[in-house]
Amino acid sequence: LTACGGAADDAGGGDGVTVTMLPKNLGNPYFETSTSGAEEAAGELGLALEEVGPETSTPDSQVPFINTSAQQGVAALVVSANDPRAIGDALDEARAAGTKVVTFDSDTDPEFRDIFVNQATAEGIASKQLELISEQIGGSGEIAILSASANATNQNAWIELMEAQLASDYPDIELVEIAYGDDDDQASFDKTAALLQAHPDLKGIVSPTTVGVAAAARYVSTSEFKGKVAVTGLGTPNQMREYVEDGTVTAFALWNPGDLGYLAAYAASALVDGTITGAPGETFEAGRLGEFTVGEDGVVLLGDPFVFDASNIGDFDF
Amino acid sequence: MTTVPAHGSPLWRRALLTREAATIALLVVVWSVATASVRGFDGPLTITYLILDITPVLLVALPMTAIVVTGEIDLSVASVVGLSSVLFGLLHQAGVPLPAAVAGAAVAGALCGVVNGVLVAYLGLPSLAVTIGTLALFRGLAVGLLGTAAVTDFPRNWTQAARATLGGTPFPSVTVLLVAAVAVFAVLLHGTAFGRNVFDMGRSKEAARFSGVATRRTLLVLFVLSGFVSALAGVYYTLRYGSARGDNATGLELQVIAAVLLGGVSIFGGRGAVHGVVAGVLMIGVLSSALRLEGVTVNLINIVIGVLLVLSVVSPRVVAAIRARRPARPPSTSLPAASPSVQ
Amino acid sequence: MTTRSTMSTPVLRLEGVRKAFGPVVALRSGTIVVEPGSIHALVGENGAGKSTLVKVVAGVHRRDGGTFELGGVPADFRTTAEAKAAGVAVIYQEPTLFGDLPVMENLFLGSEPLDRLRRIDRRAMRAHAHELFGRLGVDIDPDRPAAGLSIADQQLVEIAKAISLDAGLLIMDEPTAALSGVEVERLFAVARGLRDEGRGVVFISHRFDEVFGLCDTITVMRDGAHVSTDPVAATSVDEVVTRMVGREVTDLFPKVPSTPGDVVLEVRGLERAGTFHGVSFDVRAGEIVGLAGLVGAGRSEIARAVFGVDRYDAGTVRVLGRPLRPGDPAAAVDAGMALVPEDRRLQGLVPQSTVAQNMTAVVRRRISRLGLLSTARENARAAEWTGRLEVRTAALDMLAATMSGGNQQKVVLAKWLATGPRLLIVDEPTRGIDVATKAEVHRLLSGLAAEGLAVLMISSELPEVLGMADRVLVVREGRITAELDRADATPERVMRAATVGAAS
Amino acid sequence: MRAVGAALRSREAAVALVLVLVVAGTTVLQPGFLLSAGGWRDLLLTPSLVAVLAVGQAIVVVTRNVDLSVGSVLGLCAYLTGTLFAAAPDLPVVLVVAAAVAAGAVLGLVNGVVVAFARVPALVVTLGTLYAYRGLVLTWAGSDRIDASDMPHAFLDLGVRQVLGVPVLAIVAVLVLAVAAHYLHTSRAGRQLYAIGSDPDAAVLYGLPVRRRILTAFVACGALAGLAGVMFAARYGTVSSGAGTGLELTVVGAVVVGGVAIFGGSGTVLGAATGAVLLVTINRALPVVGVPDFWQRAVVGVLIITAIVLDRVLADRRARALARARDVRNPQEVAR
Ligand SMILES: Nc1ncnc2c1ncn2[C@@H]1O[C@H](COP(=O)(O)OP(=O)(O)OP(=O)(O)O)[C@@H](O)[C@H]1O
Ligand SMILES: Nc1ncnc2c1ncn2[C@@H]1O[C@H](COP(=O)(O)OP(=O)(O)OP(=O)(O)O)[C@@H](O)[C@H]1O
Ligand SMILES: [Mg+2]
Ligand SMILES: [Mg+2]
Repeated sequence: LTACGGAADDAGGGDGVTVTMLPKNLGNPYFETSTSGAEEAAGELGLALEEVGPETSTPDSQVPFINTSAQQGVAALVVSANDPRAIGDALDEARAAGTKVVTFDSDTDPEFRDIFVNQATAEGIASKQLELISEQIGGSGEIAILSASANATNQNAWIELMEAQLASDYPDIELVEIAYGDDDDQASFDKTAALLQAHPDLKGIVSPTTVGVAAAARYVSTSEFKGKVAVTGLGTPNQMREYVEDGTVTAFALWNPGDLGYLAAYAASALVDGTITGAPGETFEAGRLGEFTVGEDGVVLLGDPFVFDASNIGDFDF
Repeated sequence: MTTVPAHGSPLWRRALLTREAATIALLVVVWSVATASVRGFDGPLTITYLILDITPVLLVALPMTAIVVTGEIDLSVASVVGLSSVLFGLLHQAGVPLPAAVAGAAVAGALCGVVNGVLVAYLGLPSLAVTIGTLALFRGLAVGLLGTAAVTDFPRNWTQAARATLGGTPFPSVTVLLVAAVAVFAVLLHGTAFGRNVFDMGRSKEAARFSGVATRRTLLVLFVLSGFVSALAGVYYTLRYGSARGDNATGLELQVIAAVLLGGVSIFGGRGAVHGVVAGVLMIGVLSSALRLEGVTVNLINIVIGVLLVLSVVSPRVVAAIRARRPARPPSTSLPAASPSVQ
Repeated sequence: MTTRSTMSTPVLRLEGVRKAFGPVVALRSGTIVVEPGSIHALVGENGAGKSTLVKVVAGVHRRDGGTFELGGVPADFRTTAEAKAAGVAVIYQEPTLFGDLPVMENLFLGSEPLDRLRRIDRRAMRAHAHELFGRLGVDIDPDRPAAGLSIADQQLVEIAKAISLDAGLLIMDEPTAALSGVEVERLFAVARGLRDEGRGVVFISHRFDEVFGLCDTITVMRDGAHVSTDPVAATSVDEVVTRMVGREVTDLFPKVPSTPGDVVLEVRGLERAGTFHGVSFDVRAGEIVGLAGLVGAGRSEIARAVFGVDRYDAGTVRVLGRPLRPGDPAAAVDAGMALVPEDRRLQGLVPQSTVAQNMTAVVRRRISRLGLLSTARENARAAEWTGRLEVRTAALDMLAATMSGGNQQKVVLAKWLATGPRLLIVDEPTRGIDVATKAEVHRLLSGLAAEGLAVLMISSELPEVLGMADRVLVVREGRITAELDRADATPERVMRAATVGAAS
Repeated sequence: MRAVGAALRSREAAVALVLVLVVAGTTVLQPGFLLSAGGWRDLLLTPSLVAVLAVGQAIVVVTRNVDLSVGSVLGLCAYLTGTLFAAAPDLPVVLVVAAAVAAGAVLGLVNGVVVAFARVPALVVTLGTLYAYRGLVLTWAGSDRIDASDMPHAFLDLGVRQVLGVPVLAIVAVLVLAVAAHYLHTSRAGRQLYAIGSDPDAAVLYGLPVRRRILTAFVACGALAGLAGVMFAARYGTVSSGAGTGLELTVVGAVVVGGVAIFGGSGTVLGAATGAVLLVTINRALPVVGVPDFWQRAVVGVLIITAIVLDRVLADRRARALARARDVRNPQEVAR
């Protein structure tokens, strides 16, 4: 156990600083990677980092952990929000208790946090995925989206943007259904089956979530649709390697979630030691990633999404 | 004329040697240990969060206690919480003033109770099977009605009221509601003819019916109460977490039942007390809070609750078995008292 | 040929066996010696401990003390399976059939015939079942579920089940209670056959004609203890009855004459499929009407329907001229009706509630103040009635389960008398009650009637009905087959009306 | 003749008929639901897992008990399967399957021992172990998960391979069903399970080995949940600590829909399995016929309630028929 209470008071200090990492849920490889990135940063910064989280990715199950952080008076909370508003009050209370709040991966309304570490702009993510699927299905045909839970903030934002861009830029591609696999392997897998069944002319599935895209790829790779229905989206190389190698998946996108966690931890540390306050224009160093500038609304941008395909997937291990 | 004393044993024995007293004692021990050894547990926020956390569980546990005392069970409560949460959100979204939305949700909850009650009491179907069915049905309606959306734009003053503390104390304002609800149920169950009938039904439904107890109506009332209170818990849940969602409070029923059984209510019906259940709910709340502060994740908390639950029902059996064993088994060849008169 | 010495080893020998259930001593000193090749009657009043003795032998209960030998070997069964394996077959007083299983599986459960692949051979099982039923001369479809069998058929299946075990000792606890004359004769033929094969048979019955017609030895029990054992030939019915009761029978029924008043209960054309048909009768104020019949004739069913705990298909019930809502016991209570049901433990009392709570169960609302009910008020009301009926219990907050049967019955009576009823239905009011209490209960009923209460009394004890009732209604298979005035009600007439073809 | 008539009137047949109607109706709207290679395969494959669980559950429910811990047992055994493969990739598949099934049996044994010997209601015990077993998986797995790459191809192949057009996992489910049905119908012990559920007190009076039988039922249920865990790993290729969460209610629902009385004594494993297939298939059919998948649970709920109400109505009808039959059997020369 880390030493004594009052961590909030000596917020500027070195070794006593505790940071709590609260992903959407535990047991999710994406967040596992982001947490290990944060741990790397914590090691460099001398922070004590503790990961807690619920089993299921719902806002109500995140609240008790935010409360606990407030009780403990941790220096900073790094959270991926399951709902943009629902956890707001709890975050407010934590901030009232002196805790700095960094959101990463999935944001809350800006008023509830100090900094949002954004993996990529939503526009960038949406257009990258559409680019990939359009290429893979030859520019026309039916596609479906397999999302996480129906309430996932970032997924919904991306889907909205994708729908808009489809209407304006891809007139020959028709989005026939949006299904929700709840970031659960079994549900996503079964939903993929249902999608393919319900839409015999389906040509592609876009799944903007790592659990979903892996499940969809696994289903397709073992079915008669392999090679006929394209699967792409946001995935981690380790989960997707097999399907890229067997030809089910040509290419998919993602940022490096490890880097995301790493940057979030640096941002938290910068907030705690007062280097930044979350005001636009402030800058801070983030170790091996270099210098970052706080943008509008306290957003810090990691970079552009990265496309993985057979040529480069061998270079990554996360 | 024989005069029969009212009580067979002194008051202290009757008060201290109960199942409820054991739960309360255990709660005191757990609380003390947590205060002494868990970092941050003695802080001012602990009480606040503890009460906020247990509110929905305790609210739902009260009517559940009465239902379990009759020997039945209501597994659909968490789905009613979810459904009423969704309806509350939808009504708010449709521009209905919030007090009216609360009323709407409450009525819907009561209707859910009517469905359960009619099926169980008037059609005589097993409550376990019925409420597994309505668990799925009500949850399905909740998830179906709100679809992909979540209603989160509740006025800040309402969401904050659900969390605000009573001026200067660590007690959140909802404490008042809780105390009132506990008092109402304690009196209803332990201090009215209705409550006595509820206990009689749990001990012997047939004898209760033969005594002119309206067993069906009583059961219906209890299920409606359960639905109504669950709906209130749903409204509270929505405001506390600031979001109306179809999946709100999923799995709450198991926590509630665990708490009720921990509190000494017999799953066979016929015995239990409100104060025991309050202690049972607090026990789970304190354990979760302390373990979370220790950085123990949900996992271990689940194990602890599960094991505690099994122990709480097994231990009385073991004690009884040991007690029954104490007067040594009779020798198999003792002498007869009277000599037979075979002629 | 077996040798003389093994022949004389008793099949069963119990001496001074004791069994208590908490405070209730059901069996004080049970003694019985059953010789091979004999049919041994075990008689005694209700609650004398006969069934308890049987259950000790059967391995249901473990005795607290005393000697228990089977075939000369000390025995101590912990389960009924052990007893069965040792050659004890029992027909229990209460049928123990598995309603969901077909009749034939009930017959052979655990010893079903198997085919070469060790699968249950249903064909062989069906054939065995037919054969067994043939021996008993009954016609029950072996494939039908046991649920829904009439009481008589259930009893016949129990008998077939016991016979199929091929046991050295067969115990029958009131097997004939629900059977018709023909069926009884068949059963007796089977029992005699078993005796002639050298097996021991124990026969429990309240019908002396059967006991004296079938058995060769008779053991009398009273209050859980052995009273006497004699060859049947060396004793008489009167002698046995005197020993059973322990005193002269006549003072048991202190009937106070009274003049009947207005009609309180009026039942017309009550009908329920499979249970009772066209039941019509009146009960007047100040009158005790006896409802006689065999066990299973449907008397309790009629009472339950009248009171509203059961529904009925057709007919009307009026109390004091006003029609009573069917299926609503609360309405019956409000109309001034009270029912002391036949099964104290299951229906009359809530054994896990306290004495005081039980005594005030029906008047709870009445004794509440502002909707609140305190233990003190309950105790006050209960104390009043424990005093009046001389209920003996250690304290008012003792559980009713801890009381003796007689005192439990008084609690049930008190709970109903506390409502100030106009009509009291008592179903087997003295079942399992000792003689002294029994007389008390009779005095009480008689006194209440004299004060103008209308009483409908169901009893399977003929002397009780004849001794107490102003008028006797006889029920056979759900129909009222006779209505007899006190003067006309002889045992013969009642029995003839109660049985078909039994009395010629 | 009698057998045919009974079979046609049976609950199993009714459920099967509804199932056929659902499949037929959906296929009319969307031919691919049945008439494509994938549709055919998924029709058989998807329900296999729940069907195996339902068979186990039915064995327990028949004895008037219930096992709510099956979802957690499944999770634990699925994770065990993956972990064994990850630790020793060369382990023969059979051995791993046996280990997972054995683990499930042990967890079932724990349930059974507490229920049978401490005489604690199964509902409470298995509610407790539902928490406890899930806690074990969570603690053990932490935030790790087993991915397809951790398991050998030969094993994952079982999840998709077909023999003569029938998926291997469906064959496993059918075998399990056949063995269980045979045991319950033709063995002495199997009939005693029904007797115990029909009337536990009479079973004791009768001298049946009640405890041993209840123990057997729980062990069987646990073992089948373990097997379902293996099937889960093979089919989904990914196992996280949450595998099988919430499945218990679906399974109990399937058993009830399949005509197994929740208070024991009657029903068949065939019915339970058919009920499982029906529930899962309806779940799959709804989105195909255009009902948003959010409404699936509501439909399942309605189905469960319909099933128990129907059971009650039929039982009442039967009881009334029997009562009338008694009147006919004892024709009475009406009272004079
Ligand atoms: N399980 C039990 N618990 C408590 N008391 C019991 C129990 N079984 C029997 N008794 C009591 O023991 C006494 C003897 O009962 P038993 O059934 O042996 O009488 P019986 O002679 O068979 O009467 P009957 O002729 O009515 O069948 C009764 O007072 C009864 O209430
Ligand atoms: N086929 C049957 N299936 C189930 N229960 C039956 C059946 N036939 C009769 N019974 C039950 O058997 C009992 C016998 O009926 P009832 O008790 O009314 O007879 P009774 O004349 O009062 O006999 P007793 O002296 O035993 O009270 C009733 O409880 C009735 O419900
Ligand atoms: Mg008896
Ligand atoms: Mg009767």
